[in-house]
Amino acid sequence: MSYYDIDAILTDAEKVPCKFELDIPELGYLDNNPAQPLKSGTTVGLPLWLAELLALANRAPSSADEEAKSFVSLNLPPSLSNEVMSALKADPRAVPLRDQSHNFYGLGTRMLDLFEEKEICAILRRTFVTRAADIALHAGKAGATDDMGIGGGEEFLRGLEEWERKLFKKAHDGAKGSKEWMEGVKKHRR
Amino acid sequence: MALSLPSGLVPTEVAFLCEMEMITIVPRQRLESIPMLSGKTPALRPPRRADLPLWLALLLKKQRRANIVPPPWLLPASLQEIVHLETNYDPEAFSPPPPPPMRSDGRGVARPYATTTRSGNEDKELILAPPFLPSCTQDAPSGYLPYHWLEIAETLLAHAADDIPNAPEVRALLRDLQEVRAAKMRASTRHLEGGGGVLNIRGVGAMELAESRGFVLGVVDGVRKLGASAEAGRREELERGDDEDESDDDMGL
Amino acid sequence: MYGDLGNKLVQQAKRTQNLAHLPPYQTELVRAVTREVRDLDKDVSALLEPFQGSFHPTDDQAVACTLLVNHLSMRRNKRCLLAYHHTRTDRVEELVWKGYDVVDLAGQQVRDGSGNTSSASSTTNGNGSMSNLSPQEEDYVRQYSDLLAAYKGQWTDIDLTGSLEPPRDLFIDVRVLKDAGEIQTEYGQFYVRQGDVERLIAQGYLQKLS
Amino acid sequence: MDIDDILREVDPASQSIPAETRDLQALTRAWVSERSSPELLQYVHILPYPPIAPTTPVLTRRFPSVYSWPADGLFERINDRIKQQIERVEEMTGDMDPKTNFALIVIQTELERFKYLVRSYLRARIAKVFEKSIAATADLRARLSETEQAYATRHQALLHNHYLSSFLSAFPPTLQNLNDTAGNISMIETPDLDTAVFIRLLKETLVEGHGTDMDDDMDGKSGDIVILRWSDAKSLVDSGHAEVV
Repeated sequence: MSYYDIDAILTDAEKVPCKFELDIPELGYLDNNPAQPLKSGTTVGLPLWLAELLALANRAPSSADEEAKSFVSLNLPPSLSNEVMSALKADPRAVPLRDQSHNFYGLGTRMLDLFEEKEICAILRRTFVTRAADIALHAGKAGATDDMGIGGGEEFLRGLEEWERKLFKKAHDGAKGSKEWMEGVKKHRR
Repeated sequence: MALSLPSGLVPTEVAFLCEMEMITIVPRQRLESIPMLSGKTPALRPPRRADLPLWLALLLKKQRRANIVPPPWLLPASLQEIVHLETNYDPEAFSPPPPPPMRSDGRGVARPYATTTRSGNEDKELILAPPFLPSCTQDAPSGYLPYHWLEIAETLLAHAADDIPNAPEVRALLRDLQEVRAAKMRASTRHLEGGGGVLNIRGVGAMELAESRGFVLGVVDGVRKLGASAEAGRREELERGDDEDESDDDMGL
Repeated sequence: MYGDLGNKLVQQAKRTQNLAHLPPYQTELVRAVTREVRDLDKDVSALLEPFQGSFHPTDDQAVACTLLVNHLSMRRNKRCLLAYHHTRTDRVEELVWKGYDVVDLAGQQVRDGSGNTSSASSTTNGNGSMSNLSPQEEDYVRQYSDLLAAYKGQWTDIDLTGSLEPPRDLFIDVRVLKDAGEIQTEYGQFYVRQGDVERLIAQGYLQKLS
Repeated sequence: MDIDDILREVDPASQSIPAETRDLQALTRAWVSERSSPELLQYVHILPYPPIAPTTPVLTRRFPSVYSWPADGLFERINDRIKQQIERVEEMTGDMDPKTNFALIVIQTELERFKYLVRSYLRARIAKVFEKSIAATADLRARLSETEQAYATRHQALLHNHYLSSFLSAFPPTLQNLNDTAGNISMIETPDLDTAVFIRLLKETLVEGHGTDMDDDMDGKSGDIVILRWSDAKSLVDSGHAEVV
């Protein structure tokens, strides 16, 4: 991951559910309630940049026989819920991923780092590759006709999350570059 | 940011590279040797043929100072053979690239085209590859598409169509080739999901590569990132397996 | 919440990546995020004060957690600010490579019609004219231009800032249509350097042959 | 037929490739590699060592001693030749003989091609220097030419000063550095060495690649074009068994 990468930073702002494991007087504002202490057991949606390290930081055990615990325990975000996974399993193309999260796969890889979820991992990979084939088709067409808007191109782009948009752009630029070169050569024909 | 180009050569750069391919010409005028940066050009004496880099051959052609001898693989019969190969032989693989050109070392041994270089005290061989192999000269084999096939063919059709026998048929055969090979390129993405470590696409051409590079590598990298946790888990298990094997050995001792 | 303003900056940076021009510098937003960092730092000092330098995370886990949250928020804001500025300097450098100098860049307005001409958020530079660059960015352009000039000087024959399009058609065939003074009509057809005759072609003296 | 031509045609060994041509081959390969690899490459690892050939031009040839950029001399050599060729063009320009004129067209066209190659190569390197704050690590610094090193250092200082004057100096002192590696993200950027690349095999060789579900190996033939991770390709490229395409 790159420190200055804008997409990585935006992915870091995606929220995940966190359950606090202790009372914290100063942090009521995280639950939109600055006047009150944040109670143990409260679940708050926190951005990854905060959630991940709060979950990973071991607070020191208060007595010798107590095990080290985290400040918060994490849960999977709604975009990786069972419902979404079932829908993707049924038909990867039918889900507008961008509505789930602008950084759907970015968030997914971060969560897979934290949770051992083999099935989610497999579903995400299959989804990515299946949809990539679709992206290649649309982008190739758009690149060769030099038109993004026609044939539902814009509509198609709207449903793509960030990784997919980048992939679309690469496929589009490749098709366009090769077409432009070809036309440039042919212009010289007598 | 000093460079706003994507990683990997784009089509215009590939075309530039292809212009370094050697091609055979028949001079129509005498021309003395020219001291170029990359070495002296051969003196041109009509009708003796000579091999020159494509960009220079085109310059001579445009000035009607020379005609171009199309490479044997670009003749209709050869292209028909390749179309047949592409469609009937293997539905997935590209037709094979030309065999590496060899030449005699004067002592009875056939050797690949290479340059000997020296680093420190040892001689090191630099094996040549396109565009520095004679894969588009009159001596090139027919029935094989070289790495820069599409760029060479299109460029020659654009600037030297009158030197190519039956140019309309050549054009039509090239369209067929482009189509059947594009389908193969698309199909190769199916193998990318597999998550293996090596994928061989022998026979692919430079322009085909330039067009698909960003997308193909994007998919490979995406699959890797999505599978990173699974891969790490697999490696841990492997290591643990190795450790167990070792401890078994220890017990055996 | 802490970090929300920083996020706005990063969204600005994301937008900048997709624009042809450089949008106005977000002076107010940068100031606000910087202020947030200072406030968080003060909070840390205030939280630690009662402990007189002998704070043990074990003894007070709620404080330890609050400190961690503050610390992470500061680091997050730092990353957002750096990424925002980094994206802009990246773009500025690209423009300097293309030959723009500080006068071009500082005088640059939001030119394209689609972009909102948000002159309200533009900064006013020393001369009173509106600029999309911050005064610090203007300095940066000057220093970077000097650096680039020094580096370029090592490769005088190459013209390092020249085109990255592969050269083609350096010379072209032209047909002379009317007498253009120095070019005589004696031969009727010439092979000349394209760059040298572009104007004559545009003016109709010469015709380019394919 | 000129005797030179006859000699060239019967000359058995590869040495018949003139030194100048070999330099173009080396430069071209360096350019393609640098344009196609995810990380800044250490050196132009093809090192033409010109024997005295009949085509030896009237140039002072500097023999390479160290095997790294730019000490191998390739760029100095090419730069020198470009300079001389420009001088030649200037001399020839006065001569209006149509025959000379065509030679001039050829020479100038080739000159532009060389200038473009060197320019694109250097720009591809500089872009990588800027993207990744290479000045920060000694290993990466060692891959730069002296000029590039000076440039990288100065650039890093300019950037840091710019950040300081824009906002960073208002931060608590401990947060003013740009080399923080604490937490789960390092500020020092490194290229992703597992990025996939295309390589062409130049010799028969075993190709091993790490994959997500399994690690593969393959008996590679000369001319194979293979997709694999850069981390797996690098050793093949360094040893001359493969080139990046």
